[in-house]
Amino acid sequence: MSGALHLGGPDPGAPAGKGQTTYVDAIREGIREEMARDERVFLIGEDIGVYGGAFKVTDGLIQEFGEERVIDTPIAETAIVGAAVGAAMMGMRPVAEMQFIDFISCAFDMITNFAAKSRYRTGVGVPLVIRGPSGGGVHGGPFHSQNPEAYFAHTPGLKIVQPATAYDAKGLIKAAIRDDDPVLFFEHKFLYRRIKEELPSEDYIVPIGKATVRRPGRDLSIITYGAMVWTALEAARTLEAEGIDAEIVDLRTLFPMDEETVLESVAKTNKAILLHEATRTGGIGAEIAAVLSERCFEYLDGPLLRVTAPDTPVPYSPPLEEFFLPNSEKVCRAARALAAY
Amino acid sequence: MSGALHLGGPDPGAPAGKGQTTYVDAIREGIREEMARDERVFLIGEDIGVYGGAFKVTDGLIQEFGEERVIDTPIAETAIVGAAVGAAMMGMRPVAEMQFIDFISCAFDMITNFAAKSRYRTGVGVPLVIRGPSGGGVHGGPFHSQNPEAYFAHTPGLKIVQPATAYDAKGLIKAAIRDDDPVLFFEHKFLYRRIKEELPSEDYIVPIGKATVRRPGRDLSIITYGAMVWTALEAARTLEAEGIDAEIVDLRTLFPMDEETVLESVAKTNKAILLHEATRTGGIGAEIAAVLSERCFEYLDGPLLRVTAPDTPVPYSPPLEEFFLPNSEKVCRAARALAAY
Amino acid sequence: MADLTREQKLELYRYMRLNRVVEERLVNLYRQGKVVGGLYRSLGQEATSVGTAYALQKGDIVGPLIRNLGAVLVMGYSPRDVMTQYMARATSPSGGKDCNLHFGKPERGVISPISMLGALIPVMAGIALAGRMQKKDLVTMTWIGDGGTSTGAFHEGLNFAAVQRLPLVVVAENNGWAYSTPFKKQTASATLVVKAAAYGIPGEQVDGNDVFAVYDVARRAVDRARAGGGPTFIESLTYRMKGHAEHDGQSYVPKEELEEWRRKDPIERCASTLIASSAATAEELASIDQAVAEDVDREVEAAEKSPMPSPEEALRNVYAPVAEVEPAIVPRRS
Amino acid sequence: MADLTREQKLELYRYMRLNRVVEERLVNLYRQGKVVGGLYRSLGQEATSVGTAYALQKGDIVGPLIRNLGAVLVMGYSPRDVMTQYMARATSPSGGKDCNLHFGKPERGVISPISMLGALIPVMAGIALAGRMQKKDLVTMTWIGDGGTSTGAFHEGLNFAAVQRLPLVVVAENNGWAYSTPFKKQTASATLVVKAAAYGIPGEQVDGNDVFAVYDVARRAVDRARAGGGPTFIESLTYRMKGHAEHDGQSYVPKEELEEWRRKDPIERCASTLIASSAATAEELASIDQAVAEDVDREVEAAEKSPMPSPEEALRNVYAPVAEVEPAIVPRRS
Ligand SMILES: Cc1ncc(C[n+]2csc(CCOP(=O)(O)OP(=O)(O)O)c2C)c(N)n1
Ligand SMILES: Cc1ncc(C[n+]2csc(CCOP(=O)(O)OP(=O)(O)O)c2C)c(N)n1
Ligand SMILES: [Mg+2]
Ligand SMILES: [Mg+2]
Repeated sequence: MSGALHLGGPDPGAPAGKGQTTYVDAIREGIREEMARDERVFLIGEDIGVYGGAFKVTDGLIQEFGEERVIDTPIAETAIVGAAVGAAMMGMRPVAEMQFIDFISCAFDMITNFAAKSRYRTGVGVPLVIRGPSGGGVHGGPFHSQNPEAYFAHTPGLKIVQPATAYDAKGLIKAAIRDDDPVLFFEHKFLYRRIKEELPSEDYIVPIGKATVRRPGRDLSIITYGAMVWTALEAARTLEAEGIDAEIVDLRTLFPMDEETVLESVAKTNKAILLHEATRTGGIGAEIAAVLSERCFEYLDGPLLRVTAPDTPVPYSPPLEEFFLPNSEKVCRAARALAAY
Repeated sequence: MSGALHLGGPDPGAPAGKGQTTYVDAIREGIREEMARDERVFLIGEDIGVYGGAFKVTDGLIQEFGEERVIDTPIAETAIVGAAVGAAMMGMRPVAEMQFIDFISCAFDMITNFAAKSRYRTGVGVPLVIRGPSGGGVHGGPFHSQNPEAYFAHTPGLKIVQPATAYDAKGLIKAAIRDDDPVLFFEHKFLYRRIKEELPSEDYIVPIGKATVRRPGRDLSIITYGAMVWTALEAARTLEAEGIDAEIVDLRTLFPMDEETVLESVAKTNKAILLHEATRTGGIGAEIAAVLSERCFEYLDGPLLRVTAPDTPVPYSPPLEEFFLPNSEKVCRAARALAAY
Repeated sequence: MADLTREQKLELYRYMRLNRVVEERLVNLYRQGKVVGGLYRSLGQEATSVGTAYALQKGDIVGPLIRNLGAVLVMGYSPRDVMTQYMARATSPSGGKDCNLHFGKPERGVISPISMLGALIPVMAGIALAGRMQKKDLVTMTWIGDGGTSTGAFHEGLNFAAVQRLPLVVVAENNGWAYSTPFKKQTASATLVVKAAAYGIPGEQVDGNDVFAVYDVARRAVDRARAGGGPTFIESLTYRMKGHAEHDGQSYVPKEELEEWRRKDPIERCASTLIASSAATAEELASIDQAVAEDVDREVEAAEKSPMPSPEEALRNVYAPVAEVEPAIVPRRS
Repeated sequence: MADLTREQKLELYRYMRLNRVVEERLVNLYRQGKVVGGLYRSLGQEATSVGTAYALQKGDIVGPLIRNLGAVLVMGYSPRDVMTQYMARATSPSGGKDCNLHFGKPERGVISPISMLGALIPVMAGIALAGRMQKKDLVTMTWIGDGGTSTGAFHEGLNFAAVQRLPLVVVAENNGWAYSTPFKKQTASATLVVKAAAYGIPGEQVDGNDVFAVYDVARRAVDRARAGGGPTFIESLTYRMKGHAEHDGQSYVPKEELEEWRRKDPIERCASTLIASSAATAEELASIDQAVAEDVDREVEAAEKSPMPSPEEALRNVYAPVAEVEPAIVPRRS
């Protein structure tokens, strides 16, 4: 994955300038503010208290809000999510951490059958947030690098978000906590300390269900989300030099998807690359392709190209993982082919 | 879902003629033959022994093969699949039953992380079959009607099959048992006793990874699988009377998908409907749309239309479930629009 | 049963009778093809559902399984609610979205189960946790079968509840069978109650067909929970007198076993205890039966009249209306 | 330790020393940035891994966790295998596909764990089940942390193994901590060994820093399993002398506790026992240390020379080569 990350504004490569907030701090800030403004909000997970979480996302919160609102649990993802579901039914606003998002597999039943279906079956809403570090690029191997978002985007009743910037990380976690339905908040561990930006001092949220255009362009659209937004931006700079003007759409919310923003972009550029770090088959890219070929067919002047990880587990060794992960070069190759189409 | 089911050959609506085998009996026959020819094959699950399984799929097998090879377990899907994974690593050929496929959610971690990734990580293959009744149409409610196949089609290392006919049910279960990798075998409970056909007396398998054309047609392709194949055929008969000639592709294997057969069909008809009973977003239809808009773009003369269940849990009450499920009328509506396009 | 008044004892009797009569009517409706899907009986287990739930007070919350009809009635849902559920009507508590006893709301004191066994235990722990955070005087109770104790969710949920000392009472209904699976194939432990030790919580075993004994044990556990003593695990020894569901002829069950347990019928036992202790006369009990039968008949009639949901309802209530999401939005700076 | 020869006792000592020295070298490589990803220590726990695995015989199969380096060495994997794993080399047992101790093959007597704690227990039960079906003389052993006992997979797997009376020995390593979580936040039970009762199997508790005591307990359990007596659950009382991984300074651990346990170092204890019982002289042990150090240095050198995998390997081995699928195909009749 790309080392230097640029998203306009101050160069995030530079040492944290005064007032600069990293992605990980932005998430913590968002949680802190929501805990301060709403006593119904509490945290539950493994090693999130005294230790502050494996990635320090919840660092300091137990000191500020106490053990009652920052609950260290046994190693039991089904209990963590299940207890959060019960508390949410009672009107609380639990935020459950998966130490690594890979372990969400151990709570799959609780999430997809209990949390997701409760409102529909019984009218009892479950205002729950489940968050955790996803993604590769840090040589974590097959069980500390996964991107499981697509599993959950096939589950009606859930909402799926994945922020690409510190601004969105804070705005989306706050929106997720205020949301009346279960929201899965996928953080990208590669971004935690690699990006930062200045954040507004006033209270704000980034609405769930709204995508944004990260870079306007004429020639083709790159529809993506999460850390791959940075990969797309890096590719766009390379392509620009070659005279290819790429528009970049950051979905931010994967489900329910902001189809209008996607359609608008592709209706303008008439070509699209679907980019994600998750493996290819059955990924979010497939859903975007379906939406475009269903609702935007007349506007398409070229095939929809997916740039994704191949259909394998995430390998551990650096040369293997680099080969596995999408990168700006792979995006550029697809973009050149598409532009020439 | 359609009551009368026709797939050429003898009318399955008619009383079981001599030599006619139902879908459920075909699965049992396939398992029986494999257990007889290969002592490594054994069954494990809840109430599959003396009781013969909730749907009697394994009826009589404990009498024939004994308790050692037909193992009744505690209520513990993770233990069932986990034990099967371990036995498979030792060269056995376990066939694990989920009493209802909905309960596969309780073994999600074991399937997607242990079974699916073992060969890649350690070179140890896991020749395991997990089977169970999926699908709606019998008013089973949100937890006895699901179609979870797409969750697993996003998991490299797994193979996903779903038979539509008694012939395929027997041929695919036999192929699944002989396969050296984990195969998820999704049965449709609505078909168990509603369809039957004469089966060859000789040993045969239906190869995993091969789709088939159920009905040749010129005007558009309906890409589908499982019970929806019958819905598509019913629709095709109606459409035929209206002068619309629909081709029907039965995927049979959902992952890895037989892209060639799909592409061949759509390259000929230039239009496609993607039909499945599972909910819309992130379903198998999305993946087919991605494949077509990526590899078959030049041949498309119309949008790719998905006919699926809407994005909700499966409701229980008959009027709700009928409204929820795809049916031939919904397929016809889409086909007319597409034909006129 | 020291602390039970005569009225309360008769009420226990009445609830058990109500439980049974509602099911008998459901069987009729089932035979008439009016029940949509399967029908699950609790015949012979009424004392457990009724006796345990009766130990709770207003404001407490239960998480019943599909055989805990008695508990749902004690918590105040009506026979009509249950009938309309089984007939998939629009007026049922789930509006036809889900089946049988899959319904409930915290404010009604009942949390709906999902079918996946064990899943209710962590969720009920969460209900109890919220109650504590909200400074509510709230005790939670849930049930689990002998089969359900084998699930990972049971283990994770009860262990978490114990660590947190949550006010949760878990009643394990050992009725000898899990569908067709006998106890000895479910666990190698001689009893279920021994499993309490694994969680460092008190365990009690009780004759599940003696409603007064069940009440006493449950009451102790509920009082302990209310006093901050944490969870209790109760094993109630009873028997499943019918098949797993109506379609199941339970051919796998030894006839003698059924015979033996038929003699332990909890309602008859309750009746004779009441009469022997002259808490009630046979006539009084007969008139209770009479009244229950009439009530239920009225409820059946009403339930049968209630409408099916309209198809479009299938699309409603997957998510909260957007309005409910808090507004405060600052647009992203460009 | 009655049945141990002098050579065997020295071998136990040697394996513990090997375990520790391999980790010490890994720490150097880690500091030099040659270890890819995290490094997990078993400092202070060597007696448990080594003493338990040593009770097995050829043909038995273990499922180690990432702190069970000692067990992996006893089962015959080389220090080089471990070094190349940690350095993500092509020549490592997993070929660079997976990290640290995530490797193994049934024919090598080791099953690779996945990261999800508890998952190995049902899988090892399945290994034991297959062994029985295949009429093999096969005992299986796996380890679980105090934290791992809270998982649903642990519960489901051990309960199943107990019902089936499978030859599975489960060693619970109670080292006081699960990452930063102390025992008392993990379970409300006073010990882990009490959890055996829930499964109706024998439970034994042992001083996990006394390699001979560990061996004795493990040996009893292994013999019982081999004789058809089913699973045993062993709680080994030990302590995690380092953080969860090298990056973790374990600031949350009370210094006194560390001090106390440092005095219980399993290798030093083994040494003094051997010398006190004049099974060995200090010189003999010193020369063993010497030999181990030299071996490991050679292994490090060799490991450092071994190549990284070639990128395209990332795409290989997701599925079996199609050839392996049995042919016999009759084409579908039209
Ligand atoms: C996780 C899970 N697996 C399988 C089932 C299917 N199932 C429904 S009820 C049942 C038997 C339950 O037995 P027990 O827990 O003893 O309760 P009882 O029926 O005796 O009241 C089974 C296996 C389920 N509901 N949940
Ligand atoms: C199911 C699951 N959840 C969370 C984790 C993350 N995790 C890795 S090790 C660990 C602590 C393990 O503690 P313990 O079981 O006591 O083993 P120890 O590290 O003490 O050897 C945790 C929480 C995991 N590996 N698996
Ligand atoms: Mg039972
Ligand atoms: Mg530990």
